Amino acid sequence: MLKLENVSKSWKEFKLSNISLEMDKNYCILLGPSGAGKSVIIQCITGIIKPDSGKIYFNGEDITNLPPERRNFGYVPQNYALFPNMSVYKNIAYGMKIRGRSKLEIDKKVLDISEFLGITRILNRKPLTLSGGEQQRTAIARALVLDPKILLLDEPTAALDTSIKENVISELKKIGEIVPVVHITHDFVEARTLGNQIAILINGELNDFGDSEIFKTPKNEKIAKFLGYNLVKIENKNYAVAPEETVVKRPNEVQNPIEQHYFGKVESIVDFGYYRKLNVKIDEYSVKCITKGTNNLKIGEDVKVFYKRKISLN
Amino acid sequence: MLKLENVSKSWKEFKLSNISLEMDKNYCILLGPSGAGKSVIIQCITGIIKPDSGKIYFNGEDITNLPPERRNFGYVPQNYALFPNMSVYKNIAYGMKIRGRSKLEIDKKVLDISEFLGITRILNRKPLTLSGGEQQRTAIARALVLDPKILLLDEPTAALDTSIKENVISELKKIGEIVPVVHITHDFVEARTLGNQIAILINGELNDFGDSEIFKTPKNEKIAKFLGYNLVKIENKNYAVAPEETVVKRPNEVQNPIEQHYFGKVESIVDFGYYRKLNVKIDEYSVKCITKGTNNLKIGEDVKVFYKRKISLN
Amino acid sequence: SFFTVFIVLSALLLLFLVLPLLNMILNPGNIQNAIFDSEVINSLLISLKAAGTATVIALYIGVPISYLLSRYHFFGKNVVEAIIDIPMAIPHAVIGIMILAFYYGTSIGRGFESIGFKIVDNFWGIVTVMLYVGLPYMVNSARDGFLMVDEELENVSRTLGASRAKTFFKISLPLIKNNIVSGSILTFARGISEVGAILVIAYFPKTAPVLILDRFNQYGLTASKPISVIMIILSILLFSVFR
Amino acid sequence: SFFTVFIVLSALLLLFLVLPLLNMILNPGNIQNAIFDSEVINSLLISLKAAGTATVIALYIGVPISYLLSRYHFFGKNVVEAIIDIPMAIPHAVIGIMILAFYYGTSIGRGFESIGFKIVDNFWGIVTVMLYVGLPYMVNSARDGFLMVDEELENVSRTLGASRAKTFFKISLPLIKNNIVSGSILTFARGISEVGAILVIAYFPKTAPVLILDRFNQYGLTASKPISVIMIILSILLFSVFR
Repeated sequence: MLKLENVSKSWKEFKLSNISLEMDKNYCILLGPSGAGKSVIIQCITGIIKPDSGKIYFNGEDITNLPPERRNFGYVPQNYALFPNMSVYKNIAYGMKIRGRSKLEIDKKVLDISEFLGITRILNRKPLTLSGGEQQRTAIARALVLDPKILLLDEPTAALDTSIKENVISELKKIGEIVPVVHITHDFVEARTLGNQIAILINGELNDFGDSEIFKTPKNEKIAKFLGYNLVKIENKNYAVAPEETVVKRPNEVQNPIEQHYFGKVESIVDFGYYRKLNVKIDEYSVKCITKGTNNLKIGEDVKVFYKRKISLN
Repeated sequence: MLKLENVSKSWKEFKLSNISLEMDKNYCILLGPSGAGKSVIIQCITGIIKPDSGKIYFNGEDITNLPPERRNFGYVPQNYALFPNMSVYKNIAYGMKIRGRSKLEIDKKVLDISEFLGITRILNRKPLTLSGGEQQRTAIARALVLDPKILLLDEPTAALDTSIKENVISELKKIGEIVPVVHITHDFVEARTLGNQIAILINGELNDFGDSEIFKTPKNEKIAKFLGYNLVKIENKNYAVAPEETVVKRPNEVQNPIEQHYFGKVESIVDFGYYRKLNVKIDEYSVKCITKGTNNLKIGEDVKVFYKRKISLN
Repeated sequence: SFFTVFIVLSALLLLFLVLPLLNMILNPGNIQNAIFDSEVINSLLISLKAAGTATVIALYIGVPISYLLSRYHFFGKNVVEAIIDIPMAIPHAVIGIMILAFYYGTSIGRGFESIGFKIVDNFWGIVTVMLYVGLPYMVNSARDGFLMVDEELENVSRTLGASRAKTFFKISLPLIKNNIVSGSILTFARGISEVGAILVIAYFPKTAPVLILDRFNQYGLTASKPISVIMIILSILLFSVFR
Repeated sequence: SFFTVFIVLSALLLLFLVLPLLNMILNPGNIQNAIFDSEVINSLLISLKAAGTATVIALYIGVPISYLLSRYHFFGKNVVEAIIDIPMAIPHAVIGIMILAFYYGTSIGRGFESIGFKIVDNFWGIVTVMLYVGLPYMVNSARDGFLMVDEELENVSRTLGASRAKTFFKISLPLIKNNIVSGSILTFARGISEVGAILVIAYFPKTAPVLILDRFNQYGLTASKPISVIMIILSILLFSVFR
């Protein structure tokens, strides 16, 4: 559906190098740390900024030089960018008014989309009086009311309270069923939960592209590091070990002494309730391990660490 | 050591009502949602703002009207408030210069504390060139160099990247061993990991005060809600159930049909990797459940939910 | 203490600024006479008309450049910004000399003269001066406004189907309404306040400030007070709207 | 298109503002004569000395009130702020009349006169006018500065053992150094630029702008050009430092 071909762009402090990417008609996640250039990609797709080189195709048509107003891509920026002088209703109706649709048609469509997103009762309010979640729904409604060919979401949960984040993720899943979505984020949870296709972008370069399997098997060291894996060296070979795929035990608790294990010392513990994160010093490396919340190891204790799974990084 | 007696204060949009609290010489956490008035308490302790009524005692002495410059309490605000026109060294030395200490003494103490906090190599830099973590260490060093009677930390990790948050928590644990700390936060992880004494503050009122057991047994509905418990009604009695103390199974997987269980339908799933958060609709309630990351339930599936532990909330 | 010294100095400053104004308003002299003096009325009308004309022109040529300055970075931008500040940097009397010298000393100036655009002792000379000294206020107000308008609003408007021009008129301009109003008031106020440059270019037709100086020189303080009080009231009204 | 229209209007504005200045600098007339003309030199010295004196006074009485305004909320604060803006709101010629009427018409004014503080046709009259018109610039610059200084810096300084006064002088004031400098330049520039009020209060000793008008009236445009060019250069130098 949407295809980027060797897109490069320098923009302010960001730099995209030679991005090629073909997205299907589903929920696509662009995942990367902040500063990776994710917003630049989305702005290139909207047409607000033009790539320095490369082409963008939509359904086979070259749209690289098409101005944004002629693409009909829905765009929801990180801060939502609601028009502050217009009511929620007028925000949503804006695009249809520009297109000269009839009052009747506008009214019907605005009400439909508001009902779908549960914002009917705030239609007369001004954006500044809304909560973060309401602002976001309004911005999404404003885009969706035009039946966009695609919906572009820039870090949709970054400006929201953590308490409503999980609801929003579930909402976005529903929206993904009615329109193709490109969603950029630095949040693994969003990527895991929502992404049918996931692209990993680090330092303006595309590092991996695939389905949620890419979380399970990082292709190289850079990705493994970004995804939070431990990088360990065993018999001169490099492996990635997920913190949750380790087992930490007191030496006397070990049942099966045949399994390969490593001696270490607990350096620090952070208690997340349901689970705990330990840093265990093994030789001179610090290995992150996740244990159950009921584990009662203390800082300074000697432990044995097992790796349930190691991913070889040639 | 530090004692607040019926402290009340209205300050900007915040309001403290009648706070009484006695902190020992250890690591105290004031936990509460944003807007609960936590900062107002800490500012009252520093002496920057005066309570409208009530008294503050330190080691038995009434310090309610003592100006901040005569308390010698270390204060590290949320944004660190480093003096932007001074180098790191001068920031740390500021308090000693004000006290008219000798150049030699200042030099020695600044170097000692910088070594302890690992910031020796940035002493000549200006605050604006520092990373968040370095700024925080500088602010802590600036307070600690005066051997304060107590160290007051206002949301010390709020302005930091999540990636270094866990390290900072471990550092703070070390600092807590050399000076009594009062640390305000909205973060349960910090509270669980660091707090010897924990006070829960909601809407300017003190709701509970104790050790980390208060996470396990919320005293009332308000606290249970704040701590993320499910509030459920069973046979007309109210209970709090922790999301991690639930078990969600497919009906056919249930082994022991004698256990009390509830039928529900999975409404939404958020995938955190190591674990997943499910919302399960039971009757008209939505119950948050935490399951292992390997669980493969889908949205819309019918399930049975067990509560491993229920806390009765009269 | 520290505080007391600060409060005393502050009080001193406030008295210094407010007492002359209070004294003037409480002892305005013979205002009635002034109101029925056709020369006074005429001078006020000329001041208002010239300042109003200058403000409208400033609006049309000032807003476009302030939008460009707030949205684009280009080579020589700081030179452009410096040029806009010229009228604020240069003493008023000198501005009059500058404009007059340009009018008489260059072929462009003579070109204007030959097509009948006169500035010396002419209403349009007053407008020219007022526009010259007022433009920076208009441009700076509008630019401050545009800078506060989040560019993402314009971006979103374009993705919603509005062209660049439509976006400007439907989104950007309405959002800086307040800045346009305050820029206009400042330009207008700067205009009716000007006297140094007007004395050089157009002693006639007399604007209100010129008439005040004229009366003061010919008949003394008492004669100039009533017109002054009228100007004070007018200025204060303008500034209240501004705030 | 949309863009072209904007660029054309912007170019028009820039030419309108810059051409008179360029013409003046390229055709300055006989500057050499002006430099050896003792009346010119004297008038420049008087302008500089008076504006400098006014700036120093403005510094001492303007900074304290700007600190109070930036840190405290109190009843009547908006009245205080309005008073500070008086000199910006009121036409310059009227300010001269106001100050003169106060000096001659009130017991406070006569009190000053009786202790020998003269303003009419006196150096101190010029200073008084320049202080009056310049104060708002000093206060507003310093207040903007103090508002940008995070109050937590002052709070932390106090927890580190510095009293309120020490904190002001060691933390707050050094941090707004740039605002103090630009406030001073603006006050100074406003002072040397003033002419309307000075014409009323102190025609003598002649400041540079008064001399420019004087020469223009007596000998015409050519005679006033060289002094004007000197003033232009001075003003541009000042504003370059400001930026």
